[in-house]
Amino acid sequence: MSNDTPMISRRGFGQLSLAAAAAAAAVTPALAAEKGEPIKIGILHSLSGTMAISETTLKDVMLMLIAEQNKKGGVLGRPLEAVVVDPASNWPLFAEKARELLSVDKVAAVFGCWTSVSRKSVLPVFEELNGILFYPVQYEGQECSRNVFYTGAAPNQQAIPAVDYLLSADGGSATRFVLAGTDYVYPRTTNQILQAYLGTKGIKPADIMVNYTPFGQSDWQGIVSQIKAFGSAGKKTAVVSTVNGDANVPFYKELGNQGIKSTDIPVMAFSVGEEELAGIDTKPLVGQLAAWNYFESIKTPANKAFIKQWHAFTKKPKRTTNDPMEAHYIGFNMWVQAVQKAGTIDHDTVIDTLIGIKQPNLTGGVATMLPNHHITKPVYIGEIQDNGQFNVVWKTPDLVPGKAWSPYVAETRNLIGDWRKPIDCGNYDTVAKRCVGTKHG
Amino acid sequence: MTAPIGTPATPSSLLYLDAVSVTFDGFRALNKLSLVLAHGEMRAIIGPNGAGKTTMMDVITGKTRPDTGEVAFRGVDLTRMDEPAIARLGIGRKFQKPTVFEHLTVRTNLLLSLKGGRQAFAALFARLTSDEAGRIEAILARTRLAPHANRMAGALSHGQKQWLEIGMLLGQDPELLLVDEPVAGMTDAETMQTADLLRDINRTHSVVVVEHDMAFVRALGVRVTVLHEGSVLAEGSVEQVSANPRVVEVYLGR
Amino acid sequence: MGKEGRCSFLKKRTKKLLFLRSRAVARVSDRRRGALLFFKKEVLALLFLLFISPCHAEDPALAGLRAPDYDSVAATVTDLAAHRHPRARAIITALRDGTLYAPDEGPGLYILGPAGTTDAATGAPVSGLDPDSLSKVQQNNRVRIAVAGALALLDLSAPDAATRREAAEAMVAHPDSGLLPALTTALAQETDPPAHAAMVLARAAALLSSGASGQSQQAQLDAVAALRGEGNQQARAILLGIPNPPPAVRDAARSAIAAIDLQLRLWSVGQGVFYGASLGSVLLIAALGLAITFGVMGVINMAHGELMMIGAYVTWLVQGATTAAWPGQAGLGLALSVPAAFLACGALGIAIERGLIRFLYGRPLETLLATWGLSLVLQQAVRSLFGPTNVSVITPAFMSGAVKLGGIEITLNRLVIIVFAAVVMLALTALLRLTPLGLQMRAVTQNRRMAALMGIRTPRVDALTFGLGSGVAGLAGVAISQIDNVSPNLGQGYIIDSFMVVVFGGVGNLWGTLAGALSLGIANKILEPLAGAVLAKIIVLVLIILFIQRRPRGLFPLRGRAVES
Amino acid sequence: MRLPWRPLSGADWAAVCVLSGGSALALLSLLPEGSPLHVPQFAVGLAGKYLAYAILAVAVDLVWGFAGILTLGHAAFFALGGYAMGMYLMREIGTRGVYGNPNLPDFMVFLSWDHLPWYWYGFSHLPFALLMALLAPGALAGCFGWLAFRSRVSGVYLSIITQALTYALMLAFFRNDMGFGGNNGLTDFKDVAGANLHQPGTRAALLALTALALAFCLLASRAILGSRFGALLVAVRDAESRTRFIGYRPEHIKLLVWVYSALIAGVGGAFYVIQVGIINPGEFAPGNSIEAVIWVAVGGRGTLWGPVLGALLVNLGKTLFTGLLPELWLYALGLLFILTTLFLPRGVAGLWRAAKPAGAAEVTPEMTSADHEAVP
Repeated sequence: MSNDTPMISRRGFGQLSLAAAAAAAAVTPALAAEKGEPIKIGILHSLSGTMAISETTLKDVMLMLIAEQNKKGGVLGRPLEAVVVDPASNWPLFAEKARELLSVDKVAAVFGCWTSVSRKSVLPVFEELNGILFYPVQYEGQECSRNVFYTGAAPNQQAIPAVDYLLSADGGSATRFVLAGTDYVYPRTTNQILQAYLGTKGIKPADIMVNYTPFGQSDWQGIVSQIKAFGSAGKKTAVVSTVNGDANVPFYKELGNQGIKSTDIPVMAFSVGEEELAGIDTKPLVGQLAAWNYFESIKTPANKAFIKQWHAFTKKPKRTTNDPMEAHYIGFNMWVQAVQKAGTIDHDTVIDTLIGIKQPNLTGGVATMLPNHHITKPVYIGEIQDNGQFNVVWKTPDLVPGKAWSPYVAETRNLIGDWRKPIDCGNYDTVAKRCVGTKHG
Repeated sequence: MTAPIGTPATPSSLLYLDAVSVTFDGFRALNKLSLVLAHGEMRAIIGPNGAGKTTMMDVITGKTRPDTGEVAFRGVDLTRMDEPAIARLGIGRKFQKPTVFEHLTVRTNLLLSLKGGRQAFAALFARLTSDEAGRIEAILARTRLAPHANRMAGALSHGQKQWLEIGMLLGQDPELLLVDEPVAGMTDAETMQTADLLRDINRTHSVVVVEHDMAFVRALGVRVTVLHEGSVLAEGSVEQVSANPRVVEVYLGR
Repeated sequence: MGKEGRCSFLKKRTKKLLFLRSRAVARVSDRRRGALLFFKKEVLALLFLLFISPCHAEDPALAGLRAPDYDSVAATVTDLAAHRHPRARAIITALRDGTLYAPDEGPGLYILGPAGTTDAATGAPVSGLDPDSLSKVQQNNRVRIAVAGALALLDLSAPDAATRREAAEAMVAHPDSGLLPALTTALAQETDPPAHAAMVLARAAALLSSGASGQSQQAQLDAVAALRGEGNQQARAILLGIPNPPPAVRDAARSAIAAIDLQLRLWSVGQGVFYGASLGSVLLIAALGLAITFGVMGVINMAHGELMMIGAYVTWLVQGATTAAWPGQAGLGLALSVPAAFLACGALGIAIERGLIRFLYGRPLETLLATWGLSLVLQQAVRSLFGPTNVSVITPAFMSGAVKLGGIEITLNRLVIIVFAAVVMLALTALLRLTPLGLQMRAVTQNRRMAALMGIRTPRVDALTFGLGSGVAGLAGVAISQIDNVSPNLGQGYIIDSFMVVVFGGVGNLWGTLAGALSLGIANKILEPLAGAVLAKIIVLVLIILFIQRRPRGLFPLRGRAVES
Repeated sequence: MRLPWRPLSGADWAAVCVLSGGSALALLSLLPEGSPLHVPQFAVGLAGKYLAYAILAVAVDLVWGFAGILTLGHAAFFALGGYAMGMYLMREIGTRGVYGNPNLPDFMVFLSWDHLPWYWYGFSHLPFALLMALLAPGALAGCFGWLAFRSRVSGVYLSIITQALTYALMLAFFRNDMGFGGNNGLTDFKDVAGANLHQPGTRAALLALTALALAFCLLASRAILGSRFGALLVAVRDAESRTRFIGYRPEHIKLLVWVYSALIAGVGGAFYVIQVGIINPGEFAPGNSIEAVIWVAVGGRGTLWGPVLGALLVNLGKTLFTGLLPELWLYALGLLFILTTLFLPRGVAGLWRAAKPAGAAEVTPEMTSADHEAVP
């Protein structure tokens, strides 16, 4: 793939290794001399280890976007140069690599991370060194850092609309819910928010079953049969699945084999996208649901062009696109716009300029960077089709602005994030009228 | 403690085995074996391969638990004790294949064997006492290993390793020594020196020797027990057992 | 009468006729369908009228299918079936199969079959349509429910008894009081006992569903009794959901639910054993290869999981090749991948033994490190070759779904894996016991030097033994491709469990591996509902650690002096 | 008595090198940015991390290289030490967390816990946390070792159950209900003993302290190995049953070194977490333990300086290659392990020895039993 992108440097960190620096210099393209020093963009996605399965695609899409931008002449008349590192699904290594990107390579922005823990691991580094991180994955919220731009969905941009759909007549008017998730922070928080939310919708605690499984759970027989039993209480039952990407394949295979059809017990997933479905025969799963802000199957000119470009770039005509890829597309273009508007890559200026930047998304709407560093997104509910794609069966009428803090958690009920002056705080208590905690202020 | 060579078994026996049986996966290694050893006695045990010699040693030293039967040392039941406990009770053992601590010097090998503290924690703070140093020098001299004292044990020749192991037994100073094929791989001269050494040791210790080498057994000149298929076939002086037709049939005759 | 008016008149007329006809259909049997010709003729005439009339709206009964909202689509589907629209089956089946298309602009509905495009309303072939101007009529779950219900209703009078039974069973899943008349009619005519039983159940379900008002108490009690006899989760769900039952019915339902619960609990024990056996079989097949390489040869092969992963990728490749040559033959691909994976992994295993492991005999712990390095290389190699994402191995039809054995649901893919693991286990045992190679393997394991002296070429036996173990790992990969992700990380998830099984069962003993796998599988599944999946796994691990303290050499240790020293 | 035992001779030098090198780096990092000798903060953090890894490597070497127990679970002790330190650092955040809750760490607020679990008591005090960083791994090692060695579990069996141990702990710590932050672990630390963790001065001091701790571990280990106990350790490794027939209890000897090694690993983990800034259950992953063994193998087991060198080399390589060859570095790492075991069975330390003709003829190792490890 690197053949397509002349601007990828072989990585080096000069001060520690002269040899490495020499190797890096050897590949520095001639373009730099013509148009000035390249602007470095850090790509911090795992290329090995357990998360490589999801993150490698994001590295590729970033390389594509950067190559594309360079064809347009780069930014500020300078070419962009991708600095790719492999944090190897190892969380401390994420922090180390983030520090390396910021302090050794002095990158203008970093696009990276997938898991919450990787983001949590690099967060102090970005705050200490005042870097810019674009984080493209749907997450649990409850965070609002000045140095991070959250281009994935906050809970109110995915979980809440998805449950609304299940409660609606179209979604089957479910009155009994199974909240199944992998045991980590994102499902825990999301389920906590959902439990509170379902309570406000009149669903009794007895009608909610919460189940957590370990990472990489591969034997789902017992749990699926528990779900089945829970669903046989005479009430329309739905499953909300925050099961982590990799464990979904065996989960869905078991659902299919135990004959749970979408018409009996629909399963609404938050972590199952086109990429995950590529690993399964989807015929038994037709009709199962997923909530995202983007689906490959959405037919807009922008999306068609993006998919075409992606296939051409990867030379794989069947490679799927997915939601976090769109998030990077939006984030990257917002960053380009902000840099062009500000006329500099200075971090503070760019951070301030980014707020209010509007970037058309791939599905026909316009994403706006909000003061809380989240963006506006449409929410789509898609049904799995037999070709591994999703058919959009419902969408929010308007774009939904991302909320960093959940109104369903007592401590954060009154919190908002607003990085504009005069508030200039990620966790501002609107009742007490003060910034809570110190660092995020 | 000192007893003349060849003293017959007395009721106040040192070691007492009665009807000991051991089975491995259906194979009877020991079959109702009984043996009595008197204080200060030296006994040679002979027998063809698979007769149960080594298994008998294993049973005495606690490595193998007998299925049935009694094993007692100075009246103490050994079947419920493990190897270190039995060793501390006063039974030392020399293996068929010399096992020394190859990556330690000869001197350190001997130091570790010296009678005395056996607590792991205490070893952290143990200092070499002059008494210990003296005993080590004495053993080095007695086993003719003084020139090699600072060599790694792994670098010794086979015979030297045998002697080192015997030296370690001396350091341990047990009441009873079990010696398994001490002269395997030795030259004739070394064999005779070893016999002398064992007789010398027997002045102060009781000894059980397992050996194939009849010349060596003859040189020891002690009472002989012949094992066959896990039980005692014959017992007596070398001449007596050599004359026993059954012994000749199963062992010597082949 | 304006255009609108005429259209609406025609529509109303058609609708009424359709309704009348459906009533008639409901009353008469198949054989007397001919008498309905009149209706058919009139409908056709009307359709013709509609066709030539300026409104050119198609059959009004079908217009709803093109509506943008799924409600209308679902309602139309239900209507079509309820009113026995002549094209109902064709259209609804097309909708279900995703071959029903509507033009982006203007009226009309078309079925894009393999034989060509037909007009959905008439069944007449159509030509000259631009496929790009058509879009598929989309479904959501509501539409799917309506489709299933509609087809079931149509099938209720199918000539084939099995189809009728399936139709009735489908109605139990989504009881609808609107189906009561149709069910009552069908029931009266049903002669096939299984179909009859299913219809009784479907009728009971419909009778107790919401919306079925004004039913006599006796009818309700009969329905409860019927469902109680069925005694499964579906019946339980229906009984729990009876709307506003009279006291007698409520009590009957309660006692029925209690009876069903007891029954379900008893069955769940059996179900748990099946789950445990199934997990055990996966553990067994994953550990068998290791039982050879580790157990028999004493080689700690940390790349064992990667060999399994490669076996799974071989399955994917073979399946891809066969389905390209013979589309739809996923089962053939899977069958072929069994020998292919065995040979590929076996060959790789021999290469590993010759190239790496033979230099490390007698140093088991260093073998561990080297093979760990090898596992990293293999993982990354597969990642470079095939990409880091999952690849899709298709589950053939005969391995999809489940069969019921009383109250136990036996999922077919798991059943096949259990049988497969058992066959591999038996084959391995036979190979070790009965063949000269097996004899040589055992000889070399027990006394290498002696075996060499007796003329056995020990290096060859070593390579073959390791190859055998690796080949079995490949077989495990084939099995696991049917239940888990096929990705470069596949092996990582199984390696620790496999080692646990072998160590727990006792090294060097295939039957120990079997016992170990089964007991760990069942223990896990017994603990899972009590403690949750994570804690269950932790508890099992701790139990293994404690067990190894009690029996340092596993369940079935090898005995003897040689082993101890 | 000092035993004339060569493998220890490098330990003093290694301690001196580590201490002087670490302090030098720390001091140079405090020079102004423009200075030609200035060491970037990034390098200070890395060096601190490597040294913490080196402490773990020494711990692994003590049991593997000197006592012949191949552990595949030492990361468990390392991580436990790390968690103890992480809990202290969490409590140090106080009201400066995202929610400003003075009583609960952020992740507990996040999960709507209303009170601090009892096992978090005391962790607001650094001495207590340091004590726990030793006690927790020590106690675990004590229980596990007592059970395992008493029943004479050895060789690969022991290796595999150590792996089971760390795997079980990993699964347990992943559980959010455990109260250790689940998958996200403990992070976002602010300061230690009042000193801001993001200040260059604190970083430099921590690096120097880590170097000091490593040097201390080296010297203490050297003293232990040089004592009669050290000789016993080698005796147990070479011929365990022989020690038993002399009257020693090998299980006690092994247990003692095992617990000591776990304590050292805990210290390493504590220093690791302060400098890396995060501890998560991933640290318990069996792969981490195996990697630690590989540092030792690369450096040369059975010497004290070998593992230090191995940890530094492998991790430096990892840092370089994950940046230089992000798509290929796993090949490099994998091949390194294979080639080391094939061609450098005694690691880099073995190369060194081979280069010195005097030392080469010292011992002729002989393969005796299955568990026997060839060590110079």
